[in-house]
Amino acid sequence: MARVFVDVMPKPEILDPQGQAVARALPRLGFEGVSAVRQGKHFVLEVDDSVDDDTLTKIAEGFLANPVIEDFVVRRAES
Amino acid sequence: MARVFVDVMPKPEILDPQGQAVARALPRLGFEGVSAVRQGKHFVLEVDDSVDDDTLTKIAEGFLANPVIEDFVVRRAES
Amino acid sequence: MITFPGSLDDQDAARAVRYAGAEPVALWHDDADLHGVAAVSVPGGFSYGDYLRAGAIARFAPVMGLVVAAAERGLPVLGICNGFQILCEAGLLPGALLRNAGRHFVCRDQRLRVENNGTAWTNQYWAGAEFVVPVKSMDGRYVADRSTVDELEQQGRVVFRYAGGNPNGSKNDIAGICSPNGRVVGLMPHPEHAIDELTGPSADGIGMFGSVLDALAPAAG
Amino acid sequence: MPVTAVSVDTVEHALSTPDIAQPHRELGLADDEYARIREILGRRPTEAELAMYSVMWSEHCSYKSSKVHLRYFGETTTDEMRAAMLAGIGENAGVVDIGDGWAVTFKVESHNHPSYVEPYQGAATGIGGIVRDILAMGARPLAVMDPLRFGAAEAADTRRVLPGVVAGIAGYGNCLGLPNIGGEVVFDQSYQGNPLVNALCVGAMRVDDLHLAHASGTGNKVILFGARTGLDGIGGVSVLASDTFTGEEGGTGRKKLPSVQVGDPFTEKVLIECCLELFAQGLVVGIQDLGGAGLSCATSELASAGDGGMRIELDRVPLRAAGMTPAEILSSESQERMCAIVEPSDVDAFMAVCAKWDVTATEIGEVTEGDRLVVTWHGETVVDVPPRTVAHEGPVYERPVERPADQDDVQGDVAELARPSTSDELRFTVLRMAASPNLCSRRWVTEQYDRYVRGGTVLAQPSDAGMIRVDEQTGRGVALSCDGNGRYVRLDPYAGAQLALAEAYRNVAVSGARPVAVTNCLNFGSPEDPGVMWQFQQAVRGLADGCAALGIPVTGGNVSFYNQTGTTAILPTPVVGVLGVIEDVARRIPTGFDMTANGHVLLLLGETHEEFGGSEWAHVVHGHLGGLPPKVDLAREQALGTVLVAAAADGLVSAAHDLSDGGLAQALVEACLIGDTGCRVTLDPDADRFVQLFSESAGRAVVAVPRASVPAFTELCATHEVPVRELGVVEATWGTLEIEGVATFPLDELRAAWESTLPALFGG
Ligand SMILES: Nc1ncnc2c1ncn2[C@@H]1O[C@H](COP(=O)(O)OP(=O)(O)O)[C@@H](O)[C@H]1O
Ligand SMILES: [Mg+2]
Repeated sequence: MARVFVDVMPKPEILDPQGQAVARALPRLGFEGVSAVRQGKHFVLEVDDSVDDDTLTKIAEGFLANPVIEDFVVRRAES
Repeated sequence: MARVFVDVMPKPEILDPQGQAVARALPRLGFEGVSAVRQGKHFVLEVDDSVDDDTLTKIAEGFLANPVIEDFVVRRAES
Repeated sequence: MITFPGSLDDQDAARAVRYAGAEPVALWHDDADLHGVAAVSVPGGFSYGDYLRAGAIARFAPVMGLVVAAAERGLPVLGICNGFQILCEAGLLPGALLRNAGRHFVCRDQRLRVENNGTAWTNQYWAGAEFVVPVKSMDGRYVADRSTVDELEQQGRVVFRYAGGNPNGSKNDIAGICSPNGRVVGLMPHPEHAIDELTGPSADGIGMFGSVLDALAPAAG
Repeated sequence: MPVTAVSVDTVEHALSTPDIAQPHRELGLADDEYARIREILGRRPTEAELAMYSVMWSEHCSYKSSKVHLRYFGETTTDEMRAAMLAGIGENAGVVDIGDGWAVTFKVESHNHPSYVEPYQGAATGIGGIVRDILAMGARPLAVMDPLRFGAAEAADTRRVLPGVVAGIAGYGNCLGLPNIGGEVVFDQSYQGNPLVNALCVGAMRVDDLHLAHASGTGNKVILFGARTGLDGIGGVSVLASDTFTGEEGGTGRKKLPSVQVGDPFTEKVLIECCLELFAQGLVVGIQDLGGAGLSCATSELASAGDGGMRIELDRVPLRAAGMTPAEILSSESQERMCAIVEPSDVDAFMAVCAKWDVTATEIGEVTEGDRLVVTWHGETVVDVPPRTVAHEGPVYERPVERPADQDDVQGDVAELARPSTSDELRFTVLRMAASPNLCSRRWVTEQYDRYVRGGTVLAQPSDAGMIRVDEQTGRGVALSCDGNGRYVRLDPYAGAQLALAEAYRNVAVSGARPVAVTNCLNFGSPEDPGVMWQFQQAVRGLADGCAALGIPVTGGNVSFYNQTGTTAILPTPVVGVLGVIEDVARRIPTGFDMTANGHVLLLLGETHEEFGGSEWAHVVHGHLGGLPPKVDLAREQALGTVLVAAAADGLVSAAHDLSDGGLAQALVEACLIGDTGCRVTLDPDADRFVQLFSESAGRAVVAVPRASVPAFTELCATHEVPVRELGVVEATWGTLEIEGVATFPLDELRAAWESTLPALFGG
């Protein structure tokens, strides 16, 4: 059993209204000094040891992310 | 300038329909061996060095997450 | 007329097909054949809850494999709203649909301009004609990389454009596009909800369903 | 805590340990209530039993403080009123026979506290819950509505709560494919910290397909289907309806859990289709939704409504979380679950349908001889109770009732408020009112709701009433409106409740539908406050007497107490929903004037008096609340309704809009902007202009009538003694609202004022 994290983010050139909304709201709430925010998805997968990095990449790029609009990063939790 | 990651996840006891949907779909796509999936949000913040961890925690728990149903982790990108 | 778990406007699409004078055939997401239908409409809704990404899970449904294959042989396919998102995820149409620029679900009566009346689904309209149909979606912002968008524009594959305001921030006000052969059309607005004045903002949406019947007529006759 | 080895408190164990202390107070049970449970059982309750009684005897489930007053609805309902009622108070939702073989069921419910804690999920699960209520009647849900109340529009917390609530209602309702056809958005500082999120659902079925929740037939199987059971909102019910938000979960060592649930609209959508297919195939003897109090409620209500007992094997329940105790499983409020009673011979077919829809279904027990509800856990009995004592024979309180000391002062407070008198002042006031948070366009909210899905929506926001087609062949349909004005009720609860009824009734009638039935959601403060109890008692009597006067029954509703911040109660807020029937929806009357009404005559129906107590004008301009609310005359409301319905049937009117908050001025502004067509009106030279424009006298409407139809229409009004005054004419050419001698407003100017308020407050 291993734990895997996949972060999926909108590509830099793609408008991210949700991130922008957060960035705009922070000063109103009295938080200064945050110049930019991007919002994406965070997946936590519990996988058998049989599942290799290759498969994980396939899962991420073939399913969890849409490469047309999103980038992704796969990390195994250090145990 | 520093880059900060905030991962917001539904609390373990809280239903996560999105993660469930992904977990249920994977076998159908021919990916075996993933026993559980949870889906949350991944925020990337660009912050001035003036912003300390305290403030980041406040931002995360007061705004990015609703502590009633979500847990969060704040990480600074190692530079 | 395909129904996935979570499809919502399937009955409405079927009604529109009836109004247009054809017989709607219900297809289920895991059907093993297309029951010999002459055209397929992929309806709106929230297939599988749209949980991962709009259309991301539905695209893998067995019936979609058949639709993709049939489309390559020229079967007319219409994707409305969630159906459009599914066709993009399935690669039948380029680009993707993202969260509306306003971040909210938007339901409004929207003016559309017909940019290409040469497709299997728009031949009953005048080029440049404008009509009002409901748009109602959360992820309706059409995006594609520069070259794809240029290609669509140059090849006249932008079928519909939003007129009088862009409800979701779509590139170039794109509301609907088509495949190179004009047989596969996807759009975010809902022509099936503009088939009579009583329940919709106009009756002009019916033209899309009439168009495909015309497009099929020679083949049929 | 350890996943395994949850030591369970069995009945046997309870007998052998009669006097171990139990946390009944933490579970919200009073000492005497706890004593009564021991008396009923002849021993101490097990942990599971205690959890069960505590949720079921909570205010929310047992109506212990309201029961004695709600009886009055029954007492005032005549057989004549009952005639068209197929199911009434006591069932999941009321059911009305609307003709052509159709039965319509509708109900409104509150989800106030969760929506404050987690606006999105709280509101979303509010929609989910009311939809399951309607589904449990055997009906296909057709549409939803959402009467909402928030704190001051400018308040920071309102900026947190409102967008979340609206997005939650949209996210869940849109994903279910149910059109949202109306509701309310009201701002008042008294709802600060205690928003009101009420949700209404309406559904339809063939008259003979009515499914009442009961478990009869010894040997019939109990099947739990839908989502798995998790640790959601454990103890939620008793706690949510009390003045604290965090839950205790039934005496085990588990850390406190959030009493908020997360909804899964996709699972519910599939559950709906699955249930409808099960009904269609006749595979269901009885069915109950799992809402507040989860399995405790479903099993005890099904069993006590049936003719036998019931045995449940709790260890069969599919779980989402490890190590759940019987008490937790029984009180879990996991959403998107239903419980059905099925004949043994139908179980396979039942399971097949569930499999088709990929819905988890599990046989968890059966209907038994005798009259006990027995729950076992791996073979050991953890619950053995008479179900009626859990579901229906909970405590009943005669709470002290006392007219608040300050009631006279409030009613006597008729301060001389400075009024606009010059034309400029009046002009300015019209614009200021149109832009005020309670009167401005709701578009920022309603644009987030799908009103088209299902293809049967004939009228929706911003119309006075929502209207949907029920029968595609005959065109028969229903109209609905929800209304309530807490300020009126504060000034006079009895009259205030009747004014809410009158407005909803009028909203339905102006759409051309004949009002036939009433539902309500009574949002009040703490029942332990005699003043609040008085408001409640007065409101119930006012509403019941009002329904009797109008001859339409209350078919169901919901009570929400403990709506307060600290010890300050909200404005007493009964939300009244009226259902109307229209033989052919093509005959509906639109709210706004449009091009096709150009040249049509504008008539003002009803009488205008100087009535500003609790008015929107006093609130907006002076922040004042005092005096008496407008007078109610239900006979006149009925006459007005009769005229409008008849006129609609005969096609005599091209538009009709009732006068309510903001008076005539606001009604004209709305009618012009909704249809994007102007008009020219002349006020009565012999009466005060300000009073004519802004008074909120009840029983009024403005209608547009084609010149040729004016004689017939005025004739109709005469027959029913409805006062008519010619007001002016629809004027499509100029794009202005002209009030002669006062001002001429370009529609663009009005629209800018009316449309920009909510976007400015809550973002573009
Ligand atoms: N929360 C809401 N959801 C849906 N529709 C709403 C909501 N709030 C207001 N509306 C709609 O906006 C319109 C104006 O609301 P309101 O002024 O309260 O109507 P009325 O005064 O006729 O009761 C109505 O059609 C009402 O149904
Ligand atoms: Mg009204």
